[in-house]
Amino acid sequence: MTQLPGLLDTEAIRKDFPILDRVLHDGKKLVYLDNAATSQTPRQVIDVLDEYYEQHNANVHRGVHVLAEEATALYEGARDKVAAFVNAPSRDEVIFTKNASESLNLVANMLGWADEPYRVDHETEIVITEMEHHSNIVPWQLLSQRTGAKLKWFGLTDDGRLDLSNIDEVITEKTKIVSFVLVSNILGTHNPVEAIVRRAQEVGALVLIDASQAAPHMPLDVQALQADFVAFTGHKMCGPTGIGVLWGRQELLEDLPPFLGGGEMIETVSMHSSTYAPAPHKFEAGTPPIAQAVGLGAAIDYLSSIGMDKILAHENALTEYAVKRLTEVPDLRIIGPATAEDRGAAISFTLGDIHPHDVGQVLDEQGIAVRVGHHCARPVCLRYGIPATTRASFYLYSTPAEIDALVEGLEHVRNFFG
Amino acid sequence: MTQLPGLLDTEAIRKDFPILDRVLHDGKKLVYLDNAATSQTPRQVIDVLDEYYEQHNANVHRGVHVLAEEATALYEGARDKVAAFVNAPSRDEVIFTKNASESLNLVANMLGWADEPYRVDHETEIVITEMEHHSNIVPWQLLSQRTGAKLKWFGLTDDGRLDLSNIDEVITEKTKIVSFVLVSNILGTHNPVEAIVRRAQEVGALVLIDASQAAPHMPLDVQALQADFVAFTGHKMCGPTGIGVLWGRQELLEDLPPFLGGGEMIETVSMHSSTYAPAPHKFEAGTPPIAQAVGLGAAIDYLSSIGMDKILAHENALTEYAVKRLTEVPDLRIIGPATAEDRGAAISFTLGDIHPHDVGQVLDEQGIAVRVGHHCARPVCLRYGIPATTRASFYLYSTPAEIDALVEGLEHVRNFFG
Amino acid sequence: MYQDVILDHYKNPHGRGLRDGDAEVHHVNPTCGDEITLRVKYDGTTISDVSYEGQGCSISQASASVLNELLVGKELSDAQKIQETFLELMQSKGRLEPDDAMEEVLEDAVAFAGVSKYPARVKCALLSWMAWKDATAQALGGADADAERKSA
Amino acid sequence: MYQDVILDHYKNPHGRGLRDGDAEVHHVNPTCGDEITLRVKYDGTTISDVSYEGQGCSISQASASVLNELLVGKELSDAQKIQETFLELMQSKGRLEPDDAMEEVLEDAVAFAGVSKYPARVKCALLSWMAWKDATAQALGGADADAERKSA
Ligand SMILES: Cc1ncc(COP(=O)(O)O)c(C=O)c1O
Ligand SMILES: Cc1ncc(COP(=O)(O)O)c(C=O)c1O
Repeated sequence: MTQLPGLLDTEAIRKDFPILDRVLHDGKKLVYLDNAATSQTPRQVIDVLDEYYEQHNANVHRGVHVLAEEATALYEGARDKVAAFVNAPSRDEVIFTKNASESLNLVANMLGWADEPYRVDHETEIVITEMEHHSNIVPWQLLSQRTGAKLKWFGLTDDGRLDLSNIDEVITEKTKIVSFVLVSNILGTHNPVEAIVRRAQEVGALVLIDASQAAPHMPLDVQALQADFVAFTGHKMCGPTGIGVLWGRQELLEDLPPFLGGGEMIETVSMHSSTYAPAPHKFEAGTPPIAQAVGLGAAIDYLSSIGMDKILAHENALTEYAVKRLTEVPDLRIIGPATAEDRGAAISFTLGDIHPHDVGQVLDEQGIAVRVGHHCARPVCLRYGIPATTRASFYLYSTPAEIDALVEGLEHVRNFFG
Repeated sequence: MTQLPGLLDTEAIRKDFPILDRVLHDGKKLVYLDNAATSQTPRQVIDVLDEYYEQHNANVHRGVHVLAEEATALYEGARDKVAAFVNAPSRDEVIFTKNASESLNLVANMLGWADEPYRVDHETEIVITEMEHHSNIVPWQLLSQRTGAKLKWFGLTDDGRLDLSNIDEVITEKTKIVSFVLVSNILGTHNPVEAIVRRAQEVGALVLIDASQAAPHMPLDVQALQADFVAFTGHKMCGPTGIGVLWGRQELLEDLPPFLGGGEMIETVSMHSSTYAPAPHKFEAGTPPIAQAVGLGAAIDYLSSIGMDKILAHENALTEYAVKRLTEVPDLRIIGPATAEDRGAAISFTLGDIHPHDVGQVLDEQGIAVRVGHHCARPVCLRYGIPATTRASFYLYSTPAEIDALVEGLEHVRNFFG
Repeated sequence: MYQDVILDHYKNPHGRGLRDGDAEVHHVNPTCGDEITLRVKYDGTTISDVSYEGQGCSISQASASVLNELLVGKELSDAQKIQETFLELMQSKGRLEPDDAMEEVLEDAVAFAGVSKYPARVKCALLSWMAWKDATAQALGGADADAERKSA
Repeated sequence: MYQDVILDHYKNPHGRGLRDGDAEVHHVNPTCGDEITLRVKYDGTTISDVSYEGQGCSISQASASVLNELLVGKELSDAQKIQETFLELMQSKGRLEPDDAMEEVLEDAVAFAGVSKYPARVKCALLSWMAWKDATAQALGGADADAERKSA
């Protein structure tokens, strides 16, 4: 077995994930390399979900009975865990949403309805990049259509990095918000935060960072990032589906208007008018995803017990190995940085003229789960003139042997369609 | 033990709910009468959630590997179950949200951004009622503030029913949308749908029904209701938290604009513009609450296996008994219909001058969980000149013995503060 | 799912390329980006040509090739029957074992039976068939059942 | 949590009713609807009166009564110390066992120790104390630590 420096004890870790024992297609062991789409769920998280429903389930806040108090303590305790996980200055800066997409839309809508100086309108500009996930493109297209604001973006270099050469023309005095991905889900690129944040601060624009592919894989420190908002999603970091996070700076959350209206987010309601609760509740209308927040808290406990720095080292080692092995496959072209430097553990590629759908299907027949398509980042495919890619993406339980299986599988694909 | 006609076999049913075995405060058995806030979760639903995470977890749609296909089939299968449960003409009319609040906000936002003839603007009117949950008030207040539309509402009669005497002045040719609750969560009132729908159709207004307190408790038929939209929430009907439903008429969902933008809801994206997927996907941005939808499907299977008509009969019998027993408690005043007719199984009351917080706390010490406060329906408290109420609410596992325990508990409260 | 028949059609497509036609449509499969441009040419109600160009996976490419082979030269009513039978097969979720009667109608196209087990790929297989149906409606106007679509 | 001391104060509140004051505030506990209107009167930095009216549960009512009993006649700095100690006790989540020193400062108010175990009720207990702090800031202007609030 291939041994690389920095690897985690995957033999032990894999025991925590029941699904990794699955056997597919009459005897093929699951090789799960679709972690950028969603991660698998450890026993520790499943157990916490069970315990929630079996012992503590109740609606949160306002209850004076034991279950309501327990559920509230668990839910708010999860907020504490998230706050600590991203080094938030205050727990009140952590808003629970249903997924990263809602978090991103939340910011777009806050700014659309905000007063000055935050208001996005027809005299202002929004900046994103060409490597964004659709969830960080469409909300801004909608906002731009609905307010008349101009949508601008950074293009990409041939090797899959942001082209910041014209940063001073892209981010200008008119820019109200710059929203960009920390680690691309299709290219794997890890973007340079500092240069962008510095320019945004120069012109007084707010910065939103889409950390959906970062939070699961590396230590995240919202204070070090110096962003105004950071979004991520639970199901990619060993948590349940149905839970996302928006972190935002407290004074912004105080100033900005609410988005969804309803129970939980109010201070007082009459038929004529209402006032709103302080953040984070102002942005959490209705019964929140209680069990899912609690499950995310358990996922954070799990990841932290292993150590985010160790997970990062593990993935770096795997990525380096994977880049090396994949480069050996004839006709394989990596879409994105061709080295392991400044990149995450998602690797997209094309394989000669073989359509990614066919690549994925034949890999699946061997038990290897990868994702194929435009990965919700179609502008990247347009940019590189390809219809789609095949993407393999790793996580803390991935092993060099799985990368070997992938490479072998690709050989099989080539022979099959050769 | 009290035997009433129409009761379910609660002894068998209660075995499905692990939490009902909980013992609180050194030996008090849990008497859970807070079902209008959230229902408890049967073993059958917990098992399905476990199985999802242990066997089938993957991101939905677009995947060509086995897990992705299984997860997609489970998620879309849940949509089929919901469609059948509410007798929707088409499965594509069922939109998954995170809760009823999001469903209600979704409609408000669709109409705010719609083209004619649906568009809500400063020349149009919105109609709600004074007994709405905050989640069906605040979205319309926000829409009214942001568009200039006038917000109007039906008032309440002294016995807790809608005052429809001025229906022709409230719903007029200017009305674009009438949104009202089918069964009130605070008063228990079951509202007369037909009269309101008829008038709305007369003037060409859309109708949104908040069925959050109806879907869990009675057969629901969106075609019979003749509404345009129906909203409800999973956690009140034996499902997980983090999942809600909006049903909407197909041609409306085709015509109305999207709300949240992102992955899953698009047809094709370029940096310059995007087109949207057909409903329901158009309204489901980002990774949906997959496990939660699947869990809701399991809850629907569970409820259907017992029979919604039988559940309704059970609750009617309990409500009749509860109204009778509660009326015997000195100084107790029911807020809402004082009989069991046309009402759901949530009963609000005041007890002399004793503040509901104190009532709830002393009941809790006896293991009895009720909810106290304004129940996210503060205008109702204002209307009846009370600061708050105590609310007991029943479900399929509730028993006459629990009602007896409540009545005894209330006697204890009176003595304690007497 | 990759029957030899499918791979053969994929590697050696029939009638590929755009030629003269009465109507042209462009269809896209949004979930995977497969695209096809397809033209039909009619001689009365006889299909004299179906020409196409596109990019996509082996399933969508092979399906277009099979379509060309099966439909060119057929009467519209026969072609519609083939199209409907193919649709039925593809929507069967792998539960339909093609019988002799079906094989007679579908010929090479029965090879796609296995694809119907893979929901993500069914759309690939149907792409050219939906395009053909649409193009036919445009070419023949109200004559086709799908007239609504044309008028939209 | 319902200590006799609390029930006594609830049933026989001290100093209830609104009287002349230097500043008046109205505070609401949004989660349960408890309300209080509270006035403070100062003689230099000595509290000469705290008068109040409101509706709410036994905990919020008793707490206002205890506040009146404890603070009237005190020097501002002593009162602040009492307020801070009470706040500490209420935020202790039931983990703080009041010692003699604390009892000396808080007198009857130590009876609320048990309330701190019930997060939903802590706000009830604190309502009048927060109102007093706010009213004091208004009455004495910049003299109070909470000056920011006043200027807002
Ligand atoms: C009548 C009614 N409408 C809407 C809601 C909101 O549901 P949710 O909190 O799940 O969004 C509730 C429950 O709280 C309700 O009782
Ligand atoms: C970079 C990036 N941003 C946003 C998202 C959206 O996350 P979700 O689908 O959980 O809303 C994803 C994942 O799909 C992603 O990879």
